[in-house]
Amino acid sequence: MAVSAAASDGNVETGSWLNIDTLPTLIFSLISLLIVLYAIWSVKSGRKFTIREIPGLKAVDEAVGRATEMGSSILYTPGWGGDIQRPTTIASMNILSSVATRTAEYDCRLIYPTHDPVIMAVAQEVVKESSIKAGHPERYRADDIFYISSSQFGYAAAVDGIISREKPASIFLLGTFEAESLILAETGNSIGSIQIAGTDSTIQLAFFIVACDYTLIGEELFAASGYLSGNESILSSVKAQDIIKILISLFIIVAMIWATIDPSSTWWVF
Amino acid sequence: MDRLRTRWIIFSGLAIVVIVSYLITIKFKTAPSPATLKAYKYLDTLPEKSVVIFSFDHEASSLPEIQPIALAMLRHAFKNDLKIVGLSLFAEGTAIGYDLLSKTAREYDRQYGSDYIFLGFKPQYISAILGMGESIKRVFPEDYLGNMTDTMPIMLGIDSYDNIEMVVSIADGDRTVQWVEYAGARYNQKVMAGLTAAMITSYDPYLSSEQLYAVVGGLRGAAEYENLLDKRGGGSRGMLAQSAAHLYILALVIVGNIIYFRNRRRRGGE
Amino acid sequence: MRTKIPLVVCLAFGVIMFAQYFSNHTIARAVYNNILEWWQIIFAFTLFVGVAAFIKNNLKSISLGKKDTPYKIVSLIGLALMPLLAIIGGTRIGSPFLWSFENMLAPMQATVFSLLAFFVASASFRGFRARTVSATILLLTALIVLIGRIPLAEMISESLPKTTFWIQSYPSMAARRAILIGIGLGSMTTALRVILGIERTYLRGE
Amino acid sequence: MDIGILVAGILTLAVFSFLYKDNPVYKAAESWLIGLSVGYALVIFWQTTIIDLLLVPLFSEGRLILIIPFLLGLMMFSRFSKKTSWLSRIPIALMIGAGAGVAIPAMLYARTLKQMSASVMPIIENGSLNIEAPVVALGVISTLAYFYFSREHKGVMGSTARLGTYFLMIFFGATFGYTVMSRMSTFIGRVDFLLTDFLHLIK
Repeated sequence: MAVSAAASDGNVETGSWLNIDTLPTLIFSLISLLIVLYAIWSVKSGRKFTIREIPGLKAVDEAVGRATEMGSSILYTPGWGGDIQRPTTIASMNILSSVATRTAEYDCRLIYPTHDPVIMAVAQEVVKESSIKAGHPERYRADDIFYISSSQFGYAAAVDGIISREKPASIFLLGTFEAESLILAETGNSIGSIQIAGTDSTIQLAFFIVACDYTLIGEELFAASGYLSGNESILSSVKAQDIIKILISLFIIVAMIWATIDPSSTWWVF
Repeated sequence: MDRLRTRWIIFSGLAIVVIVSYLITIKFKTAPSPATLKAYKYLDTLPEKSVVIFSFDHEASSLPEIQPIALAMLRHAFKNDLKIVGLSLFAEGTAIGYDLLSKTAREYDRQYGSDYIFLGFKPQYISAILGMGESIKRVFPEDYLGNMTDTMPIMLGIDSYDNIEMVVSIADGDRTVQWVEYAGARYNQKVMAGLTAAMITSYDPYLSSEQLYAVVGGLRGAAEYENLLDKRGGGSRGMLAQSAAHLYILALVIVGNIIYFRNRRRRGGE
Repeated sequence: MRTKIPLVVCLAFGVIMFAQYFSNHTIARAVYNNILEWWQIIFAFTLFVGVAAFIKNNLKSISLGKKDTPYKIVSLIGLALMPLLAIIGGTRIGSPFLWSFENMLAPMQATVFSLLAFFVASASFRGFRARTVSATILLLTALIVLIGRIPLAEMISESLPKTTFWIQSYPSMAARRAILIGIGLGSMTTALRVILGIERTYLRGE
Repeated sequence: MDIGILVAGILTLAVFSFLYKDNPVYKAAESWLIGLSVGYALVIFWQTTIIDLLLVPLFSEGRLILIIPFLLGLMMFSRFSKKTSWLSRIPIALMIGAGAGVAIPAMLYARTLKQMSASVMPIIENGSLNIEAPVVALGVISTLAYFYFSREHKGVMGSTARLGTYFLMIFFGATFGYTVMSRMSTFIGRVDFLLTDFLHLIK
């Protein structure tokens, strides 16, 4: 279409600057852009922005409390799949920071095995900072945050072994999980730990939901991390997405009624 | 110890169930799913000499599941004298793709260079998919065997997606999504997929919105395709073992839950 | 300067690549094609850096004499073997390079993956419990699919596979679609924040 | 027996030994696998990108503009020194920026606009009720409601979101079923190799 428009101008070779076919996408992009900018501005200007209660998050206190009561420990692992750049790993770090603050307050042992040396280093920093924030820097144990193996099943077997031996009262599986999710969640389940899991992979989510007590599903993991860390950048994203979701829902409802009344119309097709 | 023993019993059970049922030969009639039927009909009615891209977008790990699907579809294409341009967007799919392609070509006596070609692998898939919309020869100046692409007879009339009827993406992950989102959305290229079963539900929305033309999914999909083609292959051979394995899992879930609920009631009664 | 240059580069290439989507002009296409090539070339270098880091880490743990030293050596030999074979015998059909791929790499890769069948089995016995309403719905749907997609289902009843397809094509598809929309919006907002330089996580981690 | 099949068979069994327990044989096989796969990727990337897209066009065709991505690529190696590592941010910024720029319209079109349109179906078609239309619309909207974070899930919002979780569970259930199917197929494929090619029990 755009090419024929250009042809009538007499310059077939150069093509047109604007491709008419992409117009709906352009308009939608610009609207979304404005909404994101508005959300960033609104979060930056300090407007209070609340996030709904997330059951998995509420359970964090319960999980730490139970482990302390039983004189047991907590195991926290970010999964095998991700490196430090992955958004899920970053989200997991934000949640770790808040869990570590609680464990330091209650003097509960926190075990953190990982498959990646860089993640280990960052996690050590995070937990150390949290212990200081909780007013108990002496409760930070660097040795409990350690690197196991970069091999998938090697990592799974080792964490599996730790779970069977230490019998942690609570297990946090938050991050990028692949096939190992199944092995870890099953073992945790069989020793009766409270398990809080969260990831963005739909296949692993299915396994987590049946084997864990609480599961943060995809976007919930990111929202939870934004909520706990108060990160403006994440909060503004969550807000912008919420606004667009309402618009999409309205669009579907209106278009569906329209389609029923006037079946020949197709304005909703892009 | 007890935990390990149950695990070994379950493991041995699965091994026995699958091996024994695999040794038995029973021919099943597998009614095709709507998605498989659509894929079959499309390739079946395509005029001779039409060009189809087969993209091997998977890792070596899913070979057992992917191979029967790929073979069935390749056989169909060669049988109907379609021209095939093979390539790969996963490094590990490269050797596998070439191997499957040349093997089936031999079965139907098709010539390399005039009936089919294998272009090899390109990293940075998004850029490669987009680039082929402008010029395939520019993205692949040489084919897998080191020939200059523009000297090959099959490539004479092929310049971009304009000359390609269908892209068949054989995938175990989200590479097909990129075909849909970049080649499909941008260049109106028709795309269909041969997928591992685990990926089937992830692609349902694309199938429903017709962004993805059709899907042949899992070993079962391969068996259905082989049935339509009337040529027995890995899919049909595996169907009895597949059924036995499903029933075994089913039994495990049911028994596991019965034990769980009985224990819970007993505990509740105390 | 150390943050400014990357931020400017990110902004510039982000805006160009965003804008070109909406254009058919020859100049826009040419710019776009060149950037696509650059992107591929730089990407290949990132892989080389990854390999270099892999070698460095392995050598480091070998020199420290850790428990897993023999395994690290095995890895490094494997790593060196492939390029060596490629240099000696090329990578064409029948070369030792492809032989190694077909008879070592591919079968091992596939076998590692097939271990999962066993873990699925043991988890179905011990982990998959109908503890909540949600978990029950999930398990029931899974069981319907497991039965509905084997040839036995058609023998029991025609409607069994049909039910499976219906569940898959409507309610399940609808939820997946909403997830997809969510991911699409999430990626879009993240991409925007990256281009605008608000999200700078990628500048950390050195 | 073909030596290749022998090697493949032994390595297959070595990997399966993990099912008994984590052991040195498995560990050695896995380390071997990791090494080989990195080496394989290295060779393929070298051939398909550095030779085909960079060295050949640059030196035999004289496309001098390719010096820019070449230098940017080399900058990646600055990561190994603390002093210069900031240089590697430039090529990374280029890739991330270009990727983000391409992604925005592509994501919005394929994942949002297209999916929105496809969710619209007439409730009554040719005089008969089209039950799938409200099921799909309700499924999409209620699941979106579950992922709506700005408000507490109470009242109408709460029940819609609850309905959304049920749709989600159906999706996860179907995925679960298909994933189990997939894992079994992979194992069957290996059994096929062991019984047919390795042990010749099946002809």
